[in-house]
Amino acid sequence: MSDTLIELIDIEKHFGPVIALAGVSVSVRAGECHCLLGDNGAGKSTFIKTMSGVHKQTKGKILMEGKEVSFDSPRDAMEAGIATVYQDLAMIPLMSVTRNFWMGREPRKRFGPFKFFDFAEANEVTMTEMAKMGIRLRSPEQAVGTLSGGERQTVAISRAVYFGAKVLILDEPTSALGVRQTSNVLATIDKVRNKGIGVVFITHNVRHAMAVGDRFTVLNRGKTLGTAARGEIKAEELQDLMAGGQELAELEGSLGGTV
Amino acid sequence: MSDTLIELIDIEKHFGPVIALAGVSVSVRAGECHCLLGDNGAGKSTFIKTMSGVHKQTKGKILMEGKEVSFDSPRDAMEAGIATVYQDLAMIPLMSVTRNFWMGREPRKRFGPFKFFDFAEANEVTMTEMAKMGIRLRSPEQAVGTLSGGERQTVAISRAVYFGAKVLILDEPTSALGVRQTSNVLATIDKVRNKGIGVVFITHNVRHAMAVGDRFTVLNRGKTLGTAARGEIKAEELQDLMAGGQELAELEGSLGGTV
Amino acid sequence: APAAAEGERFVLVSHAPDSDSWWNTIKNAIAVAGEQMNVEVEYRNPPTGDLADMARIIEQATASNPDGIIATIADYDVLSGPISDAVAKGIPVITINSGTIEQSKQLGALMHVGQPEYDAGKGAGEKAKAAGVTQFLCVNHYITNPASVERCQGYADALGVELGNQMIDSGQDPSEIKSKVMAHLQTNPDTNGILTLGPTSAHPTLAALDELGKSGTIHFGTFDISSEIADAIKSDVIAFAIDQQPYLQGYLPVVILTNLARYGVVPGNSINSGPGFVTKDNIALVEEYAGEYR
Amino acid sequence: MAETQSAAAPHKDERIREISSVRKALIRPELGAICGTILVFMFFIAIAGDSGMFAPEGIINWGTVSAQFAIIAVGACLLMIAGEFDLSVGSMIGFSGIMIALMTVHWGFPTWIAILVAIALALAIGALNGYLVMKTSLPSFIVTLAFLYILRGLTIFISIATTRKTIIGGVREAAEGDPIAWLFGGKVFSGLFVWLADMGVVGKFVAGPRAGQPVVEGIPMLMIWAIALIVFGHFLLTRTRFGNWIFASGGDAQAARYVGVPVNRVKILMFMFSAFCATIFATCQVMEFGSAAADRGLLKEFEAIISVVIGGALLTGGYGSVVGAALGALIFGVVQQGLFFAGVESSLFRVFLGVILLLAVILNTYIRRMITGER
Amino acid sequence: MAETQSAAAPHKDERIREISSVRKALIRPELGAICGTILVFMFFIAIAGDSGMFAPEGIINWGTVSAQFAIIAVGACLLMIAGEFDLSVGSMIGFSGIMIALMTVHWGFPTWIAILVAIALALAIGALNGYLVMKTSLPSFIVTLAFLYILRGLTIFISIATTRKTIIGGVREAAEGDPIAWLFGGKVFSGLFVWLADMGVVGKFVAGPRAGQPVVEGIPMLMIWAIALIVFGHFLLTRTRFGNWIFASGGDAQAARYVGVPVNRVKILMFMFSAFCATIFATCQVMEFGSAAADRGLLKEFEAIISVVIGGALLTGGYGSVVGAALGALIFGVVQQGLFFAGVESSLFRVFLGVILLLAVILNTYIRRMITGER
Ligand SMILES: Nc1ncnc2c1ncn2[C@@H]1O[C@H](COP(=O)(O)OP(=O)(O)OP(=O)(O)O)[C@@H](O)[C@H]1O
Ligand SMILES: Nc1ncnc2c1ncn2[C@@H]1O[C@H](COP(=O)(O)OP(=O)(O)OP(=O)(O)O)[C@@H](O)[C@H]1O
Ligand SMILES: [Mg+2]
Ligand SMILES: [Mg+2]
Repeated sequence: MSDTLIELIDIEKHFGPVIALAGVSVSVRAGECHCLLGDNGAGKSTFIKTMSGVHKQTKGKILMEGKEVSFDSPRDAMEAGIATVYQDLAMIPLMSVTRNFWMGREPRKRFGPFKFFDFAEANEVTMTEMAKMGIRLRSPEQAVGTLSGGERQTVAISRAVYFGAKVLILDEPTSALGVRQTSNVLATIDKVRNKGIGVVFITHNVRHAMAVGDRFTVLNRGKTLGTAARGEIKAEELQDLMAGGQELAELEGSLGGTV
Repeated sequence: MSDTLIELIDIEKHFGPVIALAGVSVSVRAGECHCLLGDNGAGKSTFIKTMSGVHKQTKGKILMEGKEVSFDSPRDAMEAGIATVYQDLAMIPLMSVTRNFWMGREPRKRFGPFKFFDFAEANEVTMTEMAKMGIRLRSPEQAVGTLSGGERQTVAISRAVYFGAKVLILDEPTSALGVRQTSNVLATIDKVRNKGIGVVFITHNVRHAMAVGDRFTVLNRGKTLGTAARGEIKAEELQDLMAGGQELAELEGSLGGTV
Repeated sequence: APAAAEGERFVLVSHAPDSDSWWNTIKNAIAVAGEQMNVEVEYRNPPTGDLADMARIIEQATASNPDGIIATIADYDVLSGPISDAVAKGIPVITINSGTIEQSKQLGALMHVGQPEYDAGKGAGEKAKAAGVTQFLCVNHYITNPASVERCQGYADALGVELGNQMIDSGQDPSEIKSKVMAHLQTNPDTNGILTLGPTSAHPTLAALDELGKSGTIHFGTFDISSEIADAIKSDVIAFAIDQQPYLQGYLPVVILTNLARYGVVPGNSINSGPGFVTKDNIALVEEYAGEYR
Repeated sequence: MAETQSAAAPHKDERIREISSVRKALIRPELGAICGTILVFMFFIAIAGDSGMFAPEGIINWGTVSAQFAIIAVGACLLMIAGEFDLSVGSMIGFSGIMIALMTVHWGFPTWIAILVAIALALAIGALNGYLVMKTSLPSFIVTLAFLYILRGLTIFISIATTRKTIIGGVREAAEGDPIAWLFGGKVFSGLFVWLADMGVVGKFVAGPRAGQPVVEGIPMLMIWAIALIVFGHFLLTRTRFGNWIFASGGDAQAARYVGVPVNRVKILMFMFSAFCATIFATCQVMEFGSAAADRGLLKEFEAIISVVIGGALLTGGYGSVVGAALGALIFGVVQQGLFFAGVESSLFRVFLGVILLLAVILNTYIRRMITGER
Repeated sequence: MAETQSAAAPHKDERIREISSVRKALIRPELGAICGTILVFMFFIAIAGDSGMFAPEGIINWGTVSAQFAIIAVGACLLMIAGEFDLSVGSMIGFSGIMIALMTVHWGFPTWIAILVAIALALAIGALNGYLVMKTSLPSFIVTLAFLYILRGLTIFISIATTRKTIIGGVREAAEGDPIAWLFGGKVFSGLFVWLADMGVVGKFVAGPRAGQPVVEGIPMLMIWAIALIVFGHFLLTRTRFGNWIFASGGDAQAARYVGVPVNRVKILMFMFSAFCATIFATCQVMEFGSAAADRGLLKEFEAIISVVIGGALLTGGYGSVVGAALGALIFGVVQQGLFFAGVESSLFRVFLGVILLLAVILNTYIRRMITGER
């Protein structure tokens, strides 16, 4: 459980005048769920985008299984085994489930000098993989637009798992989901983790984080406030950290401390 | 506290073959926060859209302070004192804060035979109202696109309050917000409620609901599972109801019951 | 001294869109005349062929105080204002190409060098009538231009038949023109006369006739000359091409205006540059310069 | 990802540089167009300063051309800010012109009735355009493209079917003495120009029947219309409730609808206004020149859109300014006529136009991002 | 509001009617175009069945026109599915034609070199278009509108500056004996038609210089190109990895980028392909007619877009089919020529086109909503 899959050291990222990350270090181990928490604008999305090759860090280095790597595009990161599921942008609603599932990594079949998209195989794999996650599709050609939010999220996760991701990154996968769908996603995270994949899970909801997290890192204004392992920290402390040490006292008074 | 502001009785709403609401009754009292909970697709948004004049119910009636009313457009509902803050569509990012604040109810100044948008007044009111909510604007002409998510949510709420809403409807206002921003919004709900306004609050997060709710109604597949007052129901029961009585047991086992 | 007066600036304003190839001859003519007379001649046209834009260009030319303006009277109504303003400002104006001599006089222009469209069409129609044409096809590739309709109308009037749908709106795409001509000829097999309004419609029509195997069996007249049209005249596919001798419409006004500016001499009458009918008999000379000076 | 922008929020954020207040005062939607206008004028003063371009009749010349563009640009601008656009403007110009000419010359209606009927027709067609776009929620590109063809086809068909011509003259004669025709074709301030000519500021005609009169007879009504429409549009957009609704409808129709803005009404009215502007354009042209042709207005829709875009408006709606569009029209007119004054090969005009358009939008995009915090 | 759609999800939801499987098999992007094609054919068989429209030479006639539309529609279709569009197609046609004619006739290059150079130039311009759109993230409407003007201006300028003409003839003579020129201007299967004529299936000329020859000489290469491009486009789109990337880039560029689809490359390649199709169109035309003119291709961009949209593609990208676009081109061609065969006043063609476009998109929108669960 303690072999580090990926390590990001002192990552800085500037967008013109904006300093989005000012030196963040995080590591992800195989089979753990590492929760990334923090306020709006703390830099969580920026950080994982650096990890998945969308942005190139301004400073700092990324070690993948001990070797320094440099991702120039999301493709590079995917090749290295990093799969990312974004909150809104996971799926293309106009396209079929199969096409979405394989997007960017389509299986191909030789046909003379040509290579074609192998739909027979693609459809079959999609159906089985979705079934493994507990989703029964009407047909693999069904447009993703006809799926529910939770189902879409699951397609995205099972896709990532299928392609042998070593690290799976989930950016606020549960924010728009109902209780049942959320449970589904959390259960999926649990399944994935048990396969030895390292999961990075971003959320604003401390309960969700506490439910599946093995380690917790809190970001604040582009800096990390440290990493804690499960058991070392209580939900309330985490909550305080995430709010950036704000004087929540008076709110709590009126709201009964249940936020 | 017990004078009913609006009462919706046996509301049904069909979209072609889809039956989104199959007879839902809910009432909102002055000064209460009524939480609307339920799974994805349960019909919460459809229900509040019926309430705010976006959709016209297929069956059922709406009583406003005892008198039957019929809303043909969002304008009608607003005139009647129902203000709604939608999750994504609250604000237009390209427009200034003032223009957004007053959108649809611009103050006007006579100038001979013409009536002009009274910017002097509009700007001033905007600044004071925002200040009351604890937001210090650089300038009322600042584009909303430059505000943070929480700030935008607050503009939308303070607008609704300013225009003398009797009923304020909030559709998942907290789902994308961080802990601090969430606390802000919940505190705002509390403030608004204390002014005697009836608040309808939609969320997937039981904690948030428990924090501010006075009564809780759970929707499931277009039907209501009943309304409970604060104290009559525990968070865990609510959670079960929201998930539609699903066998959550096995999940809970692995996840420690903290979802 | 005359030499000191050299370098006059004239502006020629046409109504043709940028891509109208017929006007090349005139552009070439003014280039030749400009060089010979040692004057500067600018060519102006509305890019899309919009006559209202052309009026603005004449106004612009007037404002730039040239030593003379050469303009077409594509539409008397539209251009009468700007042209008479130029005349009133003391700028000598010569009208060319479309329009009539009377209109030119009314505008106060010095003279008109050209050939009215309707009459040209009528001339073509008279020749066709003599050849026994009873039903015809007028291929109009530029139906939104008024002059084009007048040509077809003149042709029809000379034959003494209704224009009706014997004029087709062919568009400017050669394949479409060809297909439309073929379609028309297939559905109206009695058609025995064709009039095309320029190379744009003449070339695809030639191809259409060839493909229909009707080359030479239909009396075919066209406006204007090009090397393809010249070849077709030689091989008896086209009976005649109406040549208004555009070269003269460009060349003469420049020479006349220069001489007016330098020595105050000007001919007293308008000049008919056409209609010249190019037939097999006089094709030899025409051919050599077709598209450039003819 | 609305929520990612909190760093741009006002409060003391250490992670962002402050924008200087001078820069803040400068950045406005029409800034790009203002810079463009200055550059264009400097350029032509340098290369064509002595060609008569800046003499009174030269100014009237490019002024008129710019005014033409401005009239349709105002309509296109408000419509574009309301989130739609109209490719049928050019066809509408041709259609209205032919209708007026047909009614006055061919059917003998009084001119003022013809004009009013043409305007009514245009408003109806604009409303139909808008209604279809709203009802079917198709992109306005498609719907108005269909009307581009339908209207042009009808125009040619009607004019050929009734008069066997695609150009109908004699409108000026028919309009003589009409109570409102001069509103479109006339010229104003003639007295002023006579006085200016006597002062020697403006030249006089030296020959012909009008010898002794000033070379500039007056300000054409076209310009008055352009100015009136610009002022109207500017006030409507920036100073009225309805203007706020236009922005809102274009910025996010759904959000606007939810707070009670009658989005459909706003958009349909803007389609009607755009058709109205096209008809004003057509009427001025017909009254000035005395004839209408079926090909009038070809490609004018693009010219209107280009003016608006040069003026800083956003193609997708919700952002822009009428003043910017007017400056865009001015740039367009000055460049077009200026190239003639400068004696540049006229086929290169389009090349210039394309390049200016590209540069203008790139500049405008940069400015807009600064203003709106968009990424 | 992605999350509101769970009711459409598969599992036993009592709140939604099942869609019958016949209906399911039928609803595909090109369904609208298929219905349209059937209707259009029925219509013309009824009103022009005896006019020779469906005789072999009639079929070749509208087939050629449709093939022309199809060639540019394939390019426009793939580009539109990739989420962009190209208003410079028409100008590109003019530009390529003039370049080929200039090189062969004026500069004396061998025809095959001229064609290859023209294609290379077109690809470069397409790439530039795409690069600018990607780099500036401006809407492709604006960028390609600028190129519409720039290319047309350059075409006219170059042809006038070098040859003093805007129509350059003599290409056919120059191309004689060239190894690849016949690929564009030739006709194939002549033998077959001679045989068919001998069998009496195809008529023979009875008079004129070609008496005795079959009325249909052969299948023009234009049609072969159209079919080849349709087949290529169809396979590329539906059967290959790259096709999936095209859908993905148009459906949601950001989402596609995040899973590793090289969106910029895909879009730029599609701009290049669209320019390539325009050049094929131009080359076939130049080789067939032997001349090139600077005004060729005017408004062809709209015709391409209309074909694609009639064929069921979504203007905003991510959805459509090449077969649909081809059927759209067929409808377009058949209606245009059919009206001639039927003897309808030809200026009404535009009106028909507009109306068909409107009806087609309304039908297509309805079908698409059923397929994609969009609202
Ligand atoms: N492309 C960009 N250009 C400029 N600034 C950016 C860009 N992307 C992000 N930022 C800024 O970087 C900071 C961090 O943003 P980020 O999206 O990483 O926050 P986050 O922690 O994901 O917030 P949330 O919880 O709201 O999603 C913010 O201040 C944001 O405005
Ligand atoms: N305009 C519409 N046309 C057809 N069906 C619709 C429409 N709007 C909503 N529905 C359907 O009605 C049902 C209820 O949707 P609604 O948006 O009210 O759910 P919700 O409770 O708000 O869900 P969530 O928590 O995901 O926001 C869903 O099945 C949805 O697909
Ligand atoms: Mg984020
Ligand atoms: Mg909802």
